Amino acid sequence: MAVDITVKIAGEAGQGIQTVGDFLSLVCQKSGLYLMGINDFESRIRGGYSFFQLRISDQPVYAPCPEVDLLVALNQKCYDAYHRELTKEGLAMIDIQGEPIANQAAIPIDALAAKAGGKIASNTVAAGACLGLLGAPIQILEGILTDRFQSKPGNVLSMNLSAARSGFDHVRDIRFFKKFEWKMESSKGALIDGSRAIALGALAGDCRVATFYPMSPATGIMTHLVSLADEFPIVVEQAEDEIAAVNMVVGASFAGARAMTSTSGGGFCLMTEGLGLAAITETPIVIVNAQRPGPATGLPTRTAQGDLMFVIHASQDEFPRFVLAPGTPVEAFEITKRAFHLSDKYQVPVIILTDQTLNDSVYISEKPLVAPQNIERFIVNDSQMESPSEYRRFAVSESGISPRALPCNGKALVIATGNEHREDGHTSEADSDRIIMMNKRNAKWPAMLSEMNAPETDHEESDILLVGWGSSKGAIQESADLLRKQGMSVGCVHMTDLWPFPEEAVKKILEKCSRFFVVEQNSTAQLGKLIRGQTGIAHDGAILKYDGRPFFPNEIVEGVKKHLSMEKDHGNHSRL
Amino acid sequence: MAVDITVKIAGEAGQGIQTVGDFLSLVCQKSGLYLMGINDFESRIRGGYSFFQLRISDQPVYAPCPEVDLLVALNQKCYDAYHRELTKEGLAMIDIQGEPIANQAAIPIDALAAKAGGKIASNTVAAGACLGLLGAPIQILEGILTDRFQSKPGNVLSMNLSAARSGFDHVRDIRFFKKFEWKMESSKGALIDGSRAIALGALAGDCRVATFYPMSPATGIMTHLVSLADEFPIVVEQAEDEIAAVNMVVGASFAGARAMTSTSGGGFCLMTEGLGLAAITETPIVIVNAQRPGPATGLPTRTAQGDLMFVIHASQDEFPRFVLAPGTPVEAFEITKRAFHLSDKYQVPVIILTDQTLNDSVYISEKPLVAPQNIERFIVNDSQMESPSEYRRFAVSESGISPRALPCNGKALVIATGNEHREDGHTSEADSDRIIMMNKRNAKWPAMLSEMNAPETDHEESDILLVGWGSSKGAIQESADLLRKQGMSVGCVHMTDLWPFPEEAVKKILEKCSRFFVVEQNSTAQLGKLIRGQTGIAHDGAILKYDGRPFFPNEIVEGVKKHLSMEKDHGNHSRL
Amino acid sequence: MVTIQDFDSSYENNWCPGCGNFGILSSMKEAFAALDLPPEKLLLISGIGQAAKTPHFLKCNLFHTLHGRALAIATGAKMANHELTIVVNSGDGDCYGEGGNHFMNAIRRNVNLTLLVHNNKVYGLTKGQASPTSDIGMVTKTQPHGVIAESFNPLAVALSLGAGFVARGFSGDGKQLTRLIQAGIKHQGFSLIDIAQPCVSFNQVNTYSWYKKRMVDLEQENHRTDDFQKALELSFLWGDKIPTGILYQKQMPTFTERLGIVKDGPIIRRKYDPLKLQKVLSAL
Amino acid sequence: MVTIQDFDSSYENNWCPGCGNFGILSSMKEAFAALDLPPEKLLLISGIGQAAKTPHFLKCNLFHTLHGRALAIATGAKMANHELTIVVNSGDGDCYGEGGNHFMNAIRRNVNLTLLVHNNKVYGLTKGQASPTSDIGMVTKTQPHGVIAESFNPLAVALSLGAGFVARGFSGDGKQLTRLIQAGIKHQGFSLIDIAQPCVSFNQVNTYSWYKKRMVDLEQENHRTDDFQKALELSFLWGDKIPTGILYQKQMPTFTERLGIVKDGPIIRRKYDPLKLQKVLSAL
Ligand SMILES: Cc1ncc(C[n+]2csc(CCOP(=O)(O)OP(=O)(O)O)c2C)c(N)n1
Ligand SMILES: Cc1ncc(C[n+]2csc(CCOP(=O)(O)OP(=O)(O)O)c2C)c(N)n1
Ligand code: SF4
Ligand code: SF4
Ligand SMILES: [Mg+2]
Ligand SMILES: [Mg+2]
Repeated sequence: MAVDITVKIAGEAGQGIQTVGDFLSLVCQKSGLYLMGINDFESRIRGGYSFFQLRISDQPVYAPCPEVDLLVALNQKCYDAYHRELTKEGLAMIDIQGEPIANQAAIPIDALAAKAGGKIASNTVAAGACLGLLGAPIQILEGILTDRFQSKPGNVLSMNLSAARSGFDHVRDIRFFKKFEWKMESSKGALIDGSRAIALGALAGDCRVATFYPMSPATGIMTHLVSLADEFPIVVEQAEDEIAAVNMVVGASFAGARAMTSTSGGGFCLMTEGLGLAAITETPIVIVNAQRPGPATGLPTRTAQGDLMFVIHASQDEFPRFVLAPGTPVEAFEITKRAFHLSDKYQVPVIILTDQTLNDSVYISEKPLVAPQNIERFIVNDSQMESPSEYRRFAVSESGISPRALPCNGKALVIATGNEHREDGHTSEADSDRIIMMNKRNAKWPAMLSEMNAPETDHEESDILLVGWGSSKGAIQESADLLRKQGMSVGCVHMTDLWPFPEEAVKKILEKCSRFFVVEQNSTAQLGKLIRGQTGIAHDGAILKYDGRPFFPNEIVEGVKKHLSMEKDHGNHSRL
Repeated sequence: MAVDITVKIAGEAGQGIQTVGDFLSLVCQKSGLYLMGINDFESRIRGGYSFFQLRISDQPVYAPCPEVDLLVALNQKCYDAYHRELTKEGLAMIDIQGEPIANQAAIPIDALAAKAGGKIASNTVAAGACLGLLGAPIQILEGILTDRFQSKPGNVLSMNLSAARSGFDHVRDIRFFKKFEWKMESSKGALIDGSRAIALGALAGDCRVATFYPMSPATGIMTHLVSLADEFPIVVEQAEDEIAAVNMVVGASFAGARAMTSTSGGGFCLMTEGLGLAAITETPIVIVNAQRPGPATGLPTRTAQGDLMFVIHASQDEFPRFVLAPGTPVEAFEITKRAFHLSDKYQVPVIILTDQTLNDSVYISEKPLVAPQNIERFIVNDSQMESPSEYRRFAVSESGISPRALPCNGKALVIATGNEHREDGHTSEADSDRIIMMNKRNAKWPAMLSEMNAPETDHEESDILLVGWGSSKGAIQESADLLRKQGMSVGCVHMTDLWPFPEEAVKKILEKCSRFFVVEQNSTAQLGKLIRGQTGIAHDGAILKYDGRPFFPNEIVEGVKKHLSMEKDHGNHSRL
Repeated sequence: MVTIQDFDSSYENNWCPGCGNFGILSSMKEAFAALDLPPEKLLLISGIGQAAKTPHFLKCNLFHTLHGRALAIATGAKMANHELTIVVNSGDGDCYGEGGNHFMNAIRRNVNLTLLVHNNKVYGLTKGQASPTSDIGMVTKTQPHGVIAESFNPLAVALSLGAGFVARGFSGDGKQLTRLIQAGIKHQGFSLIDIAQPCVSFNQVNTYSWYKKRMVDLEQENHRTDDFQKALELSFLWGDKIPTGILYQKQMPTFTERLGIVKDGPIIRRKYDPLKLQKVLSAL
Repeated sequence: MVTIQDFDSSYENNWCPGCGNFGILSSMKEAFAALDLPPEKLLLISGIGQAAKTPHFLKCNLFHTLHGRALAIATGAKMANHELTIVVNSGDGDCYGEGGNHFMNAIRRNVNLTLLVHNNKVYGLTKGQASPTSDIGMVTKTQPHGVIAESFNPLAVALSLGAGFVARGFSGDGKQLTRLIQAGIKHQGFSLIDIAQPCVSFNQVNTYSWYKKRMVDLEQENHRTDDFQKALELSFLWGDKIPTGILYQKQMPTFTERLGIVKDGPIIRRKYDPLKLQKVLSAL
C-alpha cells in the first residue's frame, strides 16, 4: 500500500465528529481511494469521548489500524486521551491558544468558523484542514458541500464553503509526513456501512414489512429502511417491545409479506419464543441480531461476537433454521438478500448475525450491489391446486416443504397453529402426527445444508490457518498477510454460513493444515467449540478479544506468535 | 422381580382417573411395594383420553412398562383405544351391560357406587375392585379412605367405605393371573412425584421467594409449594408473565432471599433476558425448566428433552451458570436443594432441567429425603468489613466471587447494574473494566467445575455404554439390565450435572468402552453433540424418541439391537 | 348467501360440556353469516388458552399462535394485507395477562380488527389459576387465600387508551352478542368486545345465573354510545348491575390508514421494481 | 439529620447539559433529605434509559436493571423484604413501552413503592425515536411522517387500574416536585408520579417554555384528591391546561400486607426450621 493513513477524529458526543468523518469519507470515495472507518462512542448523547477512526488507502482495507497518523482532537480532553496513539511523526490537530508542542498543529477552528459565518461551521473547517494536511484538492469537498447545502436557505452554503477553504488554507504551511499525491481516480465502489447494506439487502430480498424496537447497534438498519420506505413497497413499524416486533413479523409473513425484524441480544432474548412459532408454523421470517457485549445491557454501543451458540440453539426444542454472519457490507447486502430467499424457499427462520463494528463502520464496497431482476416466490394459490377445498398447509412431502398458500387468497383455507398439528394444520396430540411433523420439519436439513457456502479461504494450503467469522474478517486477512510477509505459512478461513453447519467443507479445509487458531470476539471461542462438536476437529488455540473493540490486525499477529512460542516452550505441537 | 404388574386406568379428563390412581398408589406404598406411575393426558379439561399407568413391583422400578396387565377402562372409548396393550392373559375392567368378552371383567361400577350412596363414589368402587383383583387386603384402602374422608360432613366416609368394599367383593370370583400375595411390609419410602420433590427441595434449599406464571408441566411445582407456604417462611406469587416472574426472582434475590421460578420452554424463552441480568449482576437465582415438546406451544402436556443446548447457551454473551438435570424424585429433591446452595455460593444462575415425565409421575423414593440441619449463606454485613463505606459489590478476587452484601442492611451501599461495571458496581464503558469483569466472572468456572458430580454409572466396565440424562434414567438402567440378561455387555451412564461439563470424568468413562449410544428424548441427540464438542468423543449411535411419551425399557433394548445389527451389515465398527 | 352451516367444522370440539365458549362460537357463526362473510374471507387469529382454541372449531382461515401474542400477530398481518377481515379470539389471561402490552398498543394503533375476549375470569386451560380479571378474594389452588390484586378492568383501560369501540357481551345472551360482533366487525378500527363467559369447571363464582341477575342491556337503557364520560363511568360498574352492549363508539382513522398504505392496495400485492432499487444502489 | 449533600456522588453525571433530568435529581435529593431518609435506607431501582441512569448520580443502594423491568424487580425485592423503601426511576419508554405489562400489574398489586417516570415523550438514550407518550404527529428519524398512535395516557390508565396515588410533576417546578416525591414516599402503597421532563436533545416540541405556559397546580385550584371522577376527568386534560400535583389519593392495603407477610418481619429475616421441614418430608 503506497497510501495507508489513519485519521482519528475525537471529541465529545454531540460535537459533530460524524460530520467531519462523513466529509472526509466522501472525499476519499470520490477520489478513488479505499477506506474503512469505525465509529466509537459511549452510551450518552452529549459529552464524554467518541471518535471516528478512518483508515485511508489506495488498496482495499477492511480493518482499522491502531496507530494514528492524524488526530483531529475536537477538545483538549480528547487530545489528552488519544495523543499517545500517534505515530512518531504523527500530527494532532487541535484548537488551542498559544504555542503548540511537538506533534501538534494548533488550528483556530472555532475562530475560523466564526469568521466564515458561525461556530456551527467548525466541523467544516476541521474537514478542510484535514484535507489540506493530507494534500487533497479542496474542490471535491466544495462539491460535496454544494450538494448538501445548496438547497438550504440563507448563507449556509457560502458559510460552509468559506469555512472549508479557510481550514484548508490555514494548514498550507504545516508539514504532514503522510501527505500524498491524490491521483483522482474514479470511485472504487459504494461508500456504505453495514446497517445500510442490510437495509438495502432487505429491499433486494423484497422485504415488505419490517418491525423493530430501538436497540443499539441494530437501530441504524431501520433508520435507513425508514428513509427508503416512501419509495418502495415496504412498511416499517416501531413495535411496543421486541416480543411484538417478532410476532408482527410472523403475522405479516403468514399474510404473505416477506418480513424482517432487527435487534440486539437483549431484544433477541425476547424474540426467542416467536422464533419457535415461526418454526413450527413454517412461516418464513428474517431476524437480524446485531451483537454487542453482554450479558444483559452490557456495553450498549460496543462490539462483540458472543451470541453464536445462543442463536443456533435459541427457543425450546429443535427445528431447522439458517444462521448467516456477514463480514463486510457487501456480504451483508448479499446475505440479507439471500436470507429472504432461503427463508421463503424452505419456510424456516433465518437469523443474520452482525455486530456493532460491521453495522456502524463505513467501507468502500468493491463489488457492485446488484438488485435481483426478479424475486422468486414460493407461494401457491387455488389455480395451482387440484382441489383448493382440500388444501392442507402442512402436507407431507419428501423435501419437508409443503405448498404454502396465503389466507384469504382464494378458496383454500390456511390453518396454522403453534401447537403440534396434523397436515391440515389443526392441533393434534396424537403421537403419530407428532412424529410425522417432526420428521417433516427435520427433512429440510439436507437441502438446507446444500445451500450453505463453503468458507471463503485465503491461502488455504498454509500450515497455519486462522479461522473466524463476522466483522473481524478484514483484520484476520490482514494479519495473515502480515505473517506471510514475515515468512510464515499462514492462511485464513472466513465462515459466513454457520448453520446448518457445512461440516464436510470445513473438515476438508481443516484436515489439511497442521494447526488452526480461531479468532473471535468472545471469551470462550464459540466457533471453535462449534467446529469441534460438528467435525470432531479441535482448534489448536484461540485468539480472543472481548473488550468491546474490534480487532486490529497486529493483535492477531501477536496472538499467533504467542501461541506458537507457547507451543515451543511446552514441547511439540500435537493436535488435541 | 416376583411382582411386576402394570395397571392402566384410562378414561376421559374429569372422570377421576387421578383418584383411582392415588388410592392404588397409596395402598401399594403402605404395603411396602414399589411403584412408578405415569400420567398421560391431553390439553383439555373434560373428555378425550387420559390414563394413569401404574407399575407395581416388589423391586424398585423407575420406568413404565408398555404391556398392560390390568386395564381399568372408565368408558368404552378408552377400552377401545387401549385394550390392545393388554398382555395375553391381561384383564380389562369395564362397566358394561351384557356379556363380557374374553379378557373383560364387566363390573357395574356406577351401579355399585349408586348403591353405596352416589355415583360420585364410582372411583372408589373401581379402586376397591382393582385391589380385589390384585389380591390386596381391603383394610389398607379403608384406612386411607378414613384418613381422607373422616372430617367430611354427612355420609361421605361411609359411602366411600361401602363403595370400596362393594367393588372389592364384586371381583372375588374373577381370576386375575397376576394376583399375588401381599407381604405387607413396611413402606419402602416416600410416595412422591417430581413436582413435589422439587417443591420440597426448594424448601430444603431455604427458598424464600418463588414466582411463576402457569405453564404445564411446571405448574405442579408451585401448586405444591403454595400448599406448604403457610407453614414455611416463603412467599409464592403468580406473576403477570414469565418476564415478570424471572425479574421478580432477581429482585428478591438482590434483596437477600433465595429465590426460584419455574416454567416450561416458551416461558423460559421469555426469561432468557432476566437470566442474563442475574448473571452480570451476580445475583443468585434458580430457574426450573420443565421440558415439554415444542417448538412453540408444541404438545403442552407431554414430555421431551429438547432444551438442553438452549438452556446451556441461553441469553446473549457468555457467563458461568450451572445446568442440572435430575432423573428421579430423589435426585430432583437433592438437586434442587443443591441448586440453591451452588447459586448462593457462586452467585450465578442455576437452571434445573426436568420434564413432564419426571414432574407428573409418582415413584417410591428409596432414599430418605433429608432436611439439611442448617443453611450456609454467603452474605456479608458491615461487621465483616474493614470499612463498610468503601464496600464494593464487585471487588475482584481470585475466585471471581466478591463478598455479597444486601441493600439497606447496614452502612455498606450495594450498587449493581445490568450494564458492564466497575468494582463498585457503577456502570463503566472502559475496556479495562470490561476485561476485569469478564475475567472475574469467568474465573468462577474452575471451582464450579469441581462441584460437578461425575456421571453415575452402572456396569461402567461394559463394552457398550448407554448414556442418558433426565427422567429416562430408569428406562435406560432397566434396558441395560435386560440386555445383560441376554448376555450382552451393556452398562449405563446417567448424567445429572451437565454444565459446566464434567469433561474429565466423562472422558474417563467413555474412553474405556468400545462403543456408546446416547439415549435421548429429542431428535438430534443433543447430549451426544455436547459430549463430542466437549470431549472430542463421538457417540456411535443415538436412540431417540420424540413423540412426547416417555421411553419404555424395551424400546431402548430394540434400539441397541438395531444399531448393532446395522453395524454388522455395514462392516466393522469403528469409532468416528 | 353465507349460512351458519358454512362454518361447521368436523374438527372435534374439546371444551367442557356447558362451557360458556359454546355460546360465543354460535354467535360468531351467526354474525359472520349475517354479514355474508364466507369462511375464505375471514382470518381468525388467537393466542393460547381455551378461548384461543375457538378458531379450530369453525371453518375459516386461522392462525392459533402463542399465549398472549395474537394481537401483535394480527397487527403484522394487517400491515401485510390491510384488506384482511381479522377477528381475534383471546382469553382474559391471554389478552390482559401475558398479552397486556399488546392489548394496550393495538388500541393505541387503532388496528382495524375485532377482538373477542372470552373473559371467564380464570385460567381455564391451565386448570384454574387466577387471571387478571379474577375478582379479589376468589380462591383457587394457587391462590388459596384468595386473589389479592385489583381486578383488571378492560373496558376502563381501553377507554383510557382511546379505544373507538368498547363493548361488553355475555355468552348467555346470544342475540345481543351476535349483534355486538356484527357491529364490531363493521366498525372501522379496533373493536373490543369483552365477553362474560362462565367457566363451569373452574369458576364457581361468576356463573350463568350470577351474570343473568346482573346484566343490563345498555341499548334498552337508551345509552348514547358517543358519550365518552358516561361510557367511562359505566365501565366502572361491576356489582349488582353490570352493563352490556356498546359502551362507546367513535370513528377514527385506522392504523393502516394512518400508515398511509391503503390507497395503493395491500402491501403484498405491490410490484417489486428492480430498476428503482438499482438506482438507489448505484448512487451510493 | 440527613442533608442534600449526603446524596452527592462522585460518579460522573453524563446527561446532556440542560436536561430536565437534573431537576428531578435535585428534587429527589431534597425530598429524601426532608424525609430524613439516609442513603443507606434507600433502594433505588431503575430500568434502562437516560431516566434509568438516575440512581448512579446520587449516593444510595441501587439496582439499575433491564429495559422495562424495574417494577417487576422492585416487586420481587419487596417480597423478600417489605421494609425496603424503594423508589423506581423509569422513562416513558421504559415504563409505558417495554415495561407496559409490569406497570399495569404493579398498580394492580399496589406494591408499596414510589415510581418516578421521567416522561420526556421520546426515547432519549437510543437517540430520539417516538415513545408511547409522544404526541400524535411528532416527527422523528424513525417516524418521519409523524407519530400515528394515540399518545399513552399514564394517569388515566393508572386510575383505571385502581392506583391509590396518581400525580403529575414537572421537572421545571422543583418545589412542587419535591413535595410530590415526599408525599409519594409517605403514601403507603403504589405511588405514580409522572414527571414532565424536557429533553433538550430530542424533543423540540415539549420544551420548558411549552410546559411552563400550560402547567396548572391542582393544589392551588383546591382540587380534592379523594374525588375519583374528578381525577379521572383531569387525567384527560392535555392541551392549553395541564394539571400538575396529586390527582388522586386513596389508602388501600399494600401488596405485602395482602400477602400476609408483614406481621412477622421481612421474609429474609425469618429462621430456617429443619425440624418442621423434616416432619413434612418424613410424612410422605
Ligand atoms: C409463554 C406461555 N406461558 C404460559 C403458557 C400456559 N398457558 C396456556 S393457556 C394459559 C392461560 C389461559 O387462560 P386464558 O387466556 O384466560 O384462557 P382460558 O383457558 O381461560 O380460556 C396459560 C397460562 C403458555 N402456553 N405459554
Ligand atoms: C430489551 C431492550 N430493548 C431495547 C433496549 C434499548 N433501549 C435502551 S434505553 C431505550 C429507550 C429509553 O427511552 P425512555 O425509557 O423513554 O428513557 P429516556 O432515555 O428517554 O430517559 C431503549 C429502547 C434495551 N436496552 N433493551
Ligand atoms: S375449563 Fe372452563 S373455559 Fe375451559 S372449556 Fe372447560 S368450562 Fe370452558
Ligand atoms: S437525550 Fe434528552 S433525556 Fe437524555 S440526557 Fe439528553 S436531554 Fe436528557
Ligand atoms: Mg380465561
Ligand atoms: Mg423517554
